[in-house]
Formats: sequence, structure tokens, C-alpha cells
Amino acid sequence: MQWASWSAFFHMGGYAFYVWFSFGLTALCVVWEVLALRKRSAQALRLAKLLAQD
Amino acid sequence: MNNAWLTVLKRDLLLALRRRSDVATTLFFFLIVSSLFPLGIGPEPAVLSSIAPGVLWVAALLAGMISLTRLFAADFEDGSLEQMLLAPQPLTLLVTAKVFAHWLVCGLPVVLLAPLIGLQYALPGDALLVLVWALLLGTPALSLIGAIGAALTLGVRGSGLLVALLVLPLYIPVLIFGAGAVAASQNGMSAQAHLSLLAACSLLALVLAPMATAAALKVSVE
Amino acid sequence: MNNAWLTVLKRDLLLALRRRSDVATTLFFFLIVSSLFPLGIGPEPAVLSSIAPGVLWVAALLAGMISLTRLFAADFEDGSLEQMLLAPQPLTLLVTAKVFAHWLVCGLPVVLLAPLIGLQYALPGDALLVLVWALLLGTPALSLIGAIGAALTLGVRGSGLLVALLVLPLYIPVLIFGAGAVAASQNGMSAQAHLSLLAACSLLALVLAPMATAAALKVSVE
Amino acid sequence: MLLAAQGLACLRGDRLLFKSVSFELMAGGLLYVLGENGSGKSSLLRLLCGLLMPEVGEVHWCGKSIKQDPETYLSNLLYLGHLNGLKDDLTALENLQMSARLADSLVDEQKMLSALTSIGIARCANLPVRVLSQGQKRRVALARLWLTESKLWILDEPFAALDAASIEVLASRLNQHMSDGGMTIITTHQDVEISAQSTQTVRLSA
Amino acid sequence: MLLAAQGLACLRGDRLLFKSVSFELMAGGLLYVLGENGSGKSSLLRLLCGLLMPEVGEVHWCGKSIKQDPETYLSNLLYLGHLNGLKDDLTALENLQMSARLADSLVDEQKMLSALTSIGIARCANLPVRVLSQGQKRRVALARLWLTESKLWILDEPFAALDAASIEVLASRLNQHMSDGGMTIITTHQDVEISAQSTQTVRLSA
Amino acid sequence: MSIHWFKYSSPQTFYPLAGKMIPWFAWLATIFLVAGLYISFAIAPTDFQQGEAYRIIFVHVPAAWMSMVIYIVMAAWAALGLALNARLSAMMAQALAPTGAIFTLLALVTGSLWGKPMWGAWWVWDARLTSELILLFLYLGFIALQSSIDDPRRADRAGALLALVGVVNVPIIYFSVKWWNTLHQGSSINMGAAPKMAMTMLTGMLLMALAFWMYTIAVALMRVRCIMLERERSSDWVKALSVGVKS
Ligand code: HEM
Ligand SMILES: Nc1ncnc2c1ncn2[C@@H]1O[C@H](COP(=O)(O)OP(=O)(O)OP(=O)(O)O)[C@@H](O)[C@H]1O
Ligand SMILES: Nc1ncnc2c1ncn2[C@@H]1O[C@H](COP(=O)(O)OP(=O)(O)OP(=O)(O)O)[C@@H](O)[C@H]1O
Ligand SMILES: [Mg+2]
Ligand SMILES: [Mg+2]
Repeated sequence: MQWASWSAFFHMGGYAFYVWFSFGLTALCVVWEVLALRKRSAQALRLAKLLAQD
Repeated sequence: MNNAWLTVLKRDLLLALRRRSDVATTLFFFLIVSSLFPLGIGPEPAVLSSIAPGVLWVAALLAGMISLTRLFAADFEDGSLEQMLLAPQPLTLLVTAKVFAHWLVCGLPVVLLAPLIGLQYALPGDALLVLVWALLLGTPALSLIGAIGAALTLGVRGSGLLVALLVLPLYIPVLIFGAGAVAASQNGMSAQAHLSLLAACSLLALVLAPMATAAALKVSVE
Repeated sequence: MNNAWLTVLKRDLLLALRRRSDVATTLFFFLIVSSLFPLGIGPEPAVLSSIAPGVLWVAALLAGMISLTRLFAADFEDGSLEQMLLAPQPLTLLVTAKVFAHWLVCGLPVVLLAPLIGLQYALPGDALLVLVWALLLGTPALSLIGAIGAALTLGVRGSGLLVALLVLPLYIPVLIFGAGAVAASQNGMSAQAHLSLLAACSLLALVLAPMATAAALKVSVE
Repeated sequence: MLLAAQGLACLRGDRLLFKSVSFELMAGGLLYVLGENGSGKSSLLRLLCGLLMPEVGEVHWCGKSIKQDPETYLSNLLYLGHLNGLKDDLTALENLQMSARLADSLVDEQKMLSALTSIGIARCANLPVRVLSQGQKRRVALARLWLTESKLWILDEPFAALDAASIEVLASRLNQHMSDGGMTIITTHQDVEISAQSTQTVRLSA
Repeated sequence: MLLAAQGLACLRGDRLLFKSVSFELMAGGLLYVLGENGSGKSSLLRLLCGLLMPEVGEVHWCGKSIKQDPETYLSNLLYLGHLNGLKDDLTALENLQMSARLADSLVDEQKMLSALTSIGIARCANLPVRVLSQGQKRRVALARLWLTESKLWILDEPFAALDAASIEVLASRLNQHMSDGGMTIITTHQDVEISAQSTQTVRLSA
Repeated sequence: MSIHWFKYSSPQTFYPLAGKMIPWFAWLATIFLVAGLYISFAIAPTDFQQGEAYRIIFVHVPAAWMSMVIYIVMAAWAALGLALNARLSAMMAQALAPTGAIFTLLALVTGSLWGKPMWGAWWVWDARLTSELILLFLYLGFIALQSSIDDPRRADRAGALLALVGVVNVPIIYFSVKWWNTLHQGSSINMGAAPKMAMTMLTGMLLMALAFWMYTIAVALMRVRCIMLERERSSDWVKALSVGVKS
């Protein structure tokens, strides 16, 4: 294990902003993409249902 | 605010929403054009930062101008411009609504994207701030002046280039004050004077351009 | 040379002759864009001559691209493109005729005008010569690649900017080699390698682009 | 209420299309503009709208030149030219709404739907106009006739590209307009029965 | 010589316009494509030309699929759509010349002038098409019918925007084409008498 | 409407199949991700030159790899769709593009975030950086073209042509940018400055890359399902599917 403590881990040797921003942004993109796709799929199904009722 | 003014504004925003890619392409055009220069000129950061104000403003000018070429063209081709001319409303009013919608959709995003590109040209922080202010004050003038060109060249073939020819010379003051503002702040001077001049340009354009545009539209539709 | 090839070539040249202003405007666009930079950047001759290759090539790229946006659009709108697709001739052939006409009318004048603008940027004599050669070898590639973009975006609204988005990234090699050739000769090196690469780009484009363009036209006319 | 044209002449390029065209159109009146292809029918209609400037002559609305008081005139005018004036990316309903608002007339969705129903394209109400066929687009444009309160209608070949059923519907709408005291100026190459309190004809010769 | 369509279906956007349209057209035959606005007439015609790809089905010319041997088919085909295919900046004569050359048929100026005379616009022969009226433009486009040697004509609403005299001229040209052993496929909303050795009708329903 | 809309593979059968495959790939992605993150933060030692900042490599490099690989895969699907007139292939190409663009953007941003502490600049016009930026433009062009054409069939074919032209151009662009950068003044920063990668780092990067791969497949399948639903909304099988949905 590299890290003396959790705070050292979060501090990242002074590069916290750069490292956590990189990983955070990646995580954000992944989560956003998945959520957006779920919403899109639900919307498509809802529209299809409306069309089916016509 | 007048009812017809809002209608036209809403209509144009709705159309832009239906064609979101149109909006995106103005932005990308700005982005791509400003990324072309380093490829032609070379990667030296010192050189790039010294030419940045000029290059960014020219890219903004071109993006604005090119997106303006079609400001009235679609309405002209499908006959809705005729209908607008026959509306019992002052045409100048409707013209300002169209130009405002265009600025919201094409001008504002460019203003917001500009600092990001400024970073690639190694511009310092305060110059970036001035860049945003200058664009915010100057782009309305670009839209308003561009509208005159777009109206004059309606229905003329090859109008894309013709607009450029008519409009770019009129853009020159905006370019000079705009690039001057950024350059001043890069050199540690105050950009105040340049910014005031930019605002004056926009105001003057707001007073005169819609009338000229309306007159040009009437001629083009004959 | 095939009869239909000559017909299309002749037709497009005749049309350009009837609309001489179109040709003139490409030239003026090139001229104006390349004159904007000194205004935005400042009159320092040393700076100007160092950025000249890049700026001139970017201006050529933009002028070519903008004039290309309408390469097929007029034919599409008035239905003569349909008729061309229904001609008992290979479409690739007709496409090359159109592109060649466009190059004669828009590319060649830019090539011939470029040294004049180079002078304004304080380029030395041999760099000017290299500039002309580079443009002569590179502009055909620009026309050919641009034709693909023009064909793909036919009938799509806001196509002017969309073409820019599609085509400018593909132009980058030509820009790099073209500006590189001039810069090399400015720095006292041989421009030979760059020029050969430019010629290679144009040849490759000549082989591949007409096919892609023809396919794109068929898709667009559906 | 009266539309009067006095000695109109129209020059296009270097050709004099027509000269000294005069007429008076009263409430309930119908004016046919007839003539061969290229005789200047469309030009005359655009001139009556004020889109084109006459070379000689004037157009008066209720005694006043339409150049003097355009707003009153325009708020009484509905013009439909060769072009439909529809935005391809808006639906039929949205298009109708926009044009009603521009003309300052307030109409609700119910009314617009019934207008579309009258001309038989209610099915297309929420489709973007882009995907409609020639005749369907024309019908969306014509649906404005069911929503307007304008007195004077100027219609340039309204029957072109319409199928037989739609022509009949349109003709009966025109009849109704005239019997309500409206006026219509129309060009057409097709033979369609329209009844009006008074029918005039202007014949242009090429 | 035979045009055969087998089980054609056409999908536009997500709507199936028509399916299993089949017919055979022999020399001297006339095929009417009828239907309301938006029923897919124009789409069917474009599909027969090969401009549009059918979703299902094939079109055969003299026994061969038109995708297999497009050149033979195209050199026997003349198509006139909603659009006239004229360049605004060229004169009527120049336009005719270009389209004849593209179709690889050699025609001299005399012949073109007489074609323009037949359809009654010889007067406009040397005017740029830009300044012509709707109907005049259409007539320039139709003048190609007097110059072509193609066997198969596909005409989309050729009578629209024409005045009565021109309609008659065009109808008699069609009669002559059919009696010379040609074939014609036509859509129209107008009632025009055309005589042919055999007349068929395809009716599309929306 | 019993005509065959799809000649080679029907969405009707692929839709449920894709639905079954998605969880598998999602699980694989999670497993690889956990392993990769463990190595990148717990096992990999501190770099003596770059300090902890180098840990960005564990997202940056896999993202950069993916950005390039996805473009090639996308073009291959597009070519297949064009050649065989198979719509499923075209849909796959369309489904991959946004994910590819996101990875390109991530490579750019994480690279910038790395560059600032290492080089002192957010951006330099280095060959590799520049070609990555151009790759982003190529993705955006593809997406913009497809989204501005309404007829799906036309959009598919136009997009496929563009992707093919792009794939011919990518190597040309790559080399031209490389030569551009080395023929004149040498770039002031040497990208090779990173130390020889230890085995652990390589393993970490590979695991993260695998995680991204699996994620890409899962997401592309999700998106292709959406596209199918949207395109076939009036077909019977979609209507049947939608009955169970609460609105
Ligand atoms: C915006 C900035 C950056 C971009 C767009 C970028 C782009 C790329 C690309 C496309 C690759 C994959 C290349 C390949 O595998 O052939 C890559 C790999 C790599 N990058 Fe970056 N990069 C950026 C900044 C940086 C910085 C600042 C560093 C370190 C100081 C860096 C270090 C690396 C390393 C070590 C690799 C792996 C090299 C290899 O596997 O061969 N990058 N980058
Ligand atoms: N912009 C223009 N410039 C010059 N001449 C024009 C212009 N527009 C029309 N013309 C000429 O005016 C004449 C009349 O045109 P107009 O469109 O009014 O005819 P029309 O009677 O409506 O014919 P159609 O029945 O074919 O629609 C035409 O012969 C045409 O040559
Ligand atoms: N590009 C397109 N995308 C989607 N749908 C289209 C497209 N073009 C036409 N359509 C649809 O196809 C249908 C048929 O169009 P088409 O033009 O073939 O009709 P038509 O029978 O010629 O009608 P008209 O008599 O009005 O000319 C229309 O309802 C229209 O909605
Ligand atoms: Mg007319
Ligand atoms: Mg039709």
C-alpha cells in the first residue's frame, strides 16, 4: 500500500485537482451516458405506446 | 413587447431547436477554423499567443458571417418572407426579432466557447476575460450588420460569397476594436476604451441596421 | 475525351461566364480574408511574413470550401442533377467534369492572385514561387475533397456550415504540406518533399473522390 | 369597402407585360385574372398586394392609396402565391399558428384542427410539413382560408396540384367567403365553378 | 420491348406508401398513375426511373433488371419530374442543347427551334429561362419531348401550370408518341384525352 | 405490414438478444474496472519524476486507445452496411459514434489535466494532441451529418460514406501532423519523457482499457436498441413491446 492515510490518498501528492478531476470527469461521462440512454429508451417506448393507442 | 415580435422570435428559436445541429455547426466552425491556424503557422506558443486576438476575432467574424448568409434565405425560398412582408406589422420590428434569435443561437455560444480556444493559444487569464467581454459587446454588431448583407443578396446566386464581400469590410471596425481590446490587456494596458467603442458600434448598428435590412428585403422580394 | 464530359464542362463554364460575379467573389473573399489578419494582428512585417504561409493557405482553404458548398446545390434545386443522374453516362465522369470546371473558375484565379497577396505579407521572391507551385498542386485536392462534402450535404438545411465541418478536417494534410512548403523555402530549405506530398494528395483524391462523390449524389437525390 | 386599380402598368425586365389595367372590386365580388402562360397574371397579383411596384397607376383600398396606409390594407389582405409560405421543420399546426399570430388574429388549436379537417388533412396535423407531398403542402397553406378574418383574398393558382376532392372543398369555401361579403382575386388555368354576387374578368394577353 | 414492375413497395420515412404494385407496359402502351395527393405517385415514378430504391420488388426493362444494366435503360428513358431541370441563366435553346447532348442524341438548332415552335414559345428561345413565367418554363422543359428518341417517357404532372392551348398540343404529341410505338407513364390531376393502343391505370390509395 | 424491412438481420430478433447481452458486458466492465482501479491507486508506486500526477495515465491512455479503435470499428460497420445494404450494421455505426466522441473528449481533457502540471501549459500543438483533436472533429462531423438528415436510410448511407472517407484520411492526417511537427522546430516537449513503464502500470492500463471496451460494447448495444425503437416506432413488434410500459 502506497498511502499513509486517507487524506494523503485524497491529497495525491499535491496533484489532487488534476487526478481527481480526470477520474471524476470520466466517471461522470460514463454515468451520464448510461442514464441518458435509459431515458431515451423509455421515451421511445412511451412514444410507441402513444402511437399504438391511436 | 409586441406580439408579432415575440412570435417571430419564438418561431426562429423553435426552428433552431428542431435543427440543433445547425447551432452546433456554427460552434464547430469557429472551433475548427481557429484550430487551422496553428497547423499552418507552427506550434510556437509565443507566436501563437501574439496572433491569438486577431485570429480568434477573424474566426468569430467568419463564423458569424457564414451562419448569417442563410438568415433570410430559407424564408425567401419557401415564401414565408413574402408573408412576413404582408403582415400588418412594421418590418423593422420583425427583422430585429429574427436577428436577435440568430444572435442567441449562434453568437452567444461562440462567446462562451472562445475562452477555451484562447487557452489553446496560451492566452493569460485576464486577456481571456477581456476576450469574452469584447465578444459579448461586439457580436451583436456583427449579427446586425450581417443581416443587411444577407437581405441584399437574397435570391442572388452564389450569395454566400457575395455576402462576404459586402459584409466583411463593414466588420472591420469591430475587428480592430475587438482584437485591440484583447491585445491591450495582453500588453498590460486597459481595454476600457476599446470596449466602449465596441459597445458604441453595436448600438449604432442596432439603430441603423434594421431599417436598412427592411428596405433591402423589400427590394429583394420584388 | 467523352462527349458528355465536355458538355458538362462547357455548361458549367458557360454558367460561370454568365455569372461572372461568382468568380469574382471567390477571389475577393480570398483577398479580404487574407487582408483581415494584418488588421487584427498589427502591421509588424517580421511577424506577418512568419505567419504568411499559414494565413494564405487557410484563406485559400476557406475560399475553396465556401465556393464549393454550392457546387451541386443549384443543380439539385432546379432538377438538372436528377437529369444528370439519368443520363446514360457514368456519373463519376460527369462529376469530374463539374469539379474540373469549378477548379478552373475558382481554384486557378486564387493560385494566380496569391503571389500578389504574398507580396503584401513581405514574402521573398522564391517563397512566392513556391507558394504558387504549392497552390497549383494542392488546390485540385481541395476541390475534389470538397465535392464529397457538397454532395453529402445536398438538400440538408444549414448545409453551408455542415460542409465546413465535414470537409475542413479532411483538408488538414493539404494545409500542412502546403504551408510547410512555403515555410521551408522561407527558411532556406528545399520545398521538394512537401510539394511531392501535395501532388500525391491530389492524385489520391483524383482516384477516390469522384467515386465517393457519385455515390453520395445518388444517396442525396433519393 | 372597395378595391380599385387605376391604370396599372407593369414592366418586367424590358418587357411591358400589360398597361392600363383598371377595375373596381366591391364586397362580395370575384375577379378572375385570366391569360396565357407568361401573360403577367402572377405579376399583377403581386402588384395588387404591394409586393411589386407598378410602373404607372395606383391601387386604392377604401379610397386611400395602399402606399399611404399600408397597415389597414395589409390587415385586410390574405395573399397566397406560387410558394406556400410554410416552414418545412414545423408541423402543419405550428405553421398555421405562426401565420395566424403574424396576421394578429387569435385562433385556438381547436379552430386550426377543424380548418385542417375541412380541407381533409387533419391526419397530417402533427407531421412536419417537410414530409408532405406537393398537394398536401398546398392544402396546409390553403387551410389559412378557414382561419382568417381578412376581407380580400388574392390567390395565385390555388387549384394547381390539388386532387378533385380538394378542389371542390376549396371552391365551396370561396363561395361562402363571397356570400359573407368578402372579395376574391384569383388566377387559374382550371375550370372551376365559383359563385359570387358579381364576377368580373381581367384578361391579360401576352 | 417491355417495362415490367414486379411487386414494388415503397417506404418513405416510416410510412409504407404502397406495396405489391405490379404491371407490364408494352410498346404503344400508356400507363396512368392515379391517386390522391400524397398517395405516392411521384415516389412511384422516381422508383421506376431508378432514382429511388424500392423497398421490395424490381423493375425490369426488356427482361433485365434496371440495376443490372442501367445504361441501356437510361438511354431509352426520358423523365420529367416536378422540377423542370432547366438552368435559369441559360437560354431556352441552350438548355435544350445541353440536355440533348447529355442524352447523347444529336440535334441541330433548326430542330430545337421547331420544337419550341410546336409548343408555342419560339418567341422565348433566346431569353434566359430566369425571366419566364411558371408555365413558360414548364413548356421549355416539355420541348424535350419533340427532340428525344427515347422509347419510354415518364412524366410527373406534365399538364400542371399549362394553359388550355398548350395542354392540347402536348396531348397530341403524346398520342403521336404512342402511335409510333413508344410508351408513356403519366400522373395528372386534370382530365385530358390521350389515345393509346392500350391504356392501363395504377391507382394508389393513401 | 409483413414486408421484410431488414434483409440480413431483423431488429425484431436482435432487440431482445442485445437486451440479454448488455448485463454480461456491464458486469465484465465492472470487474475489469475494479481490478484496474485497484492497481492504479493501490499497487502502482509513485513516479519519482511526476509524483502522483502520473496516475492520470490510467484513464488517459485507455481513453485515447478507445477513441481510435472505435473509429475504425465504426467505419467497418458502416462499410458493411453500405456493401450489404444491412441496416443493423449502419445502426451499429451510428450507435458507436457518440461513445467514440466521448472517449476522444476524455482523452483530450485528461491529457490537458496532465499537461498543466507536467508542461505548465494546458495545451501544446504537438502532433499527437493535434491529431486527437482532428479525430474529435471527424466524429463530430459524422454525428452532425447523421443528425441533420431526417430520412434514416439516407442518413445511414451518407454517414457510411463519410466514415469511409474519414478512415482513408486518418492515417494521412496522422502522418502529416507528425511530419509537420518534426520537420520544423522540434516540439519543446518530449512526449517520451514518461519513464519506462513498469509491469504494474502496463497491467493497470490494460485492465482499464478492457473495462472501457466492455463498457463500449454495453453502451453501444443500449444505444442501438434505442435507435431501433425510434426508427420502428410504428411497427407491430415495437407496439407490442410498448404495451407493458407505464406512461
Ligand atoms: C490534451 C493533451 C493530450 C492528448 C490529446 C493526448 C493524446 C494521446 C493519445 C492519442 C495517446 C495514444 C497514442 C498511442 O497509443 O499511440 C496518448 C498516449 C499517451 N499519452 Fe497523451 N495526450 C495528451 C497529453 C499527455 C500528457 C500531458 C502526457 C504526459 C506528460 C501524456 C502521456 C501519454 C502517455 C505516456 C501515453 C502512452 C504512450 C504509449 O502508450 O505509447 N499525454 N495520448
Ligand atoms: N423577375 C423577372 N424579371 C424579368 N422578367 C420577368 C420576371 N418575372 C417574370 N418575368 C416575365 O414576366 C412575364 C409574366 O410573368 P408572370 O409570372 O406574371 O406570368 P403568369 O401570367 O403568372 O404566367 P403563368 O400562367 O405561367 O404562371 C413572363 O413572361 C416573364 O418573362
Ligand atoms: N423525403 C421524404 N421523406 C419522408 N416522407 C416523404 C418524403 N417525400 C415524400 N414523402 C411522403 O410520401 C408521400 C407521397 O409523396 P409523393 O410526393 O409521392 O405523393 P404524390 O402522390 O406525388 O402527391 P401529389 O399529388 O401531392 O404530388 C407523402 O405523403 C409524403 O408524406
Ligand atoms: Mg403565374
Ligand atoms: Mg407528386
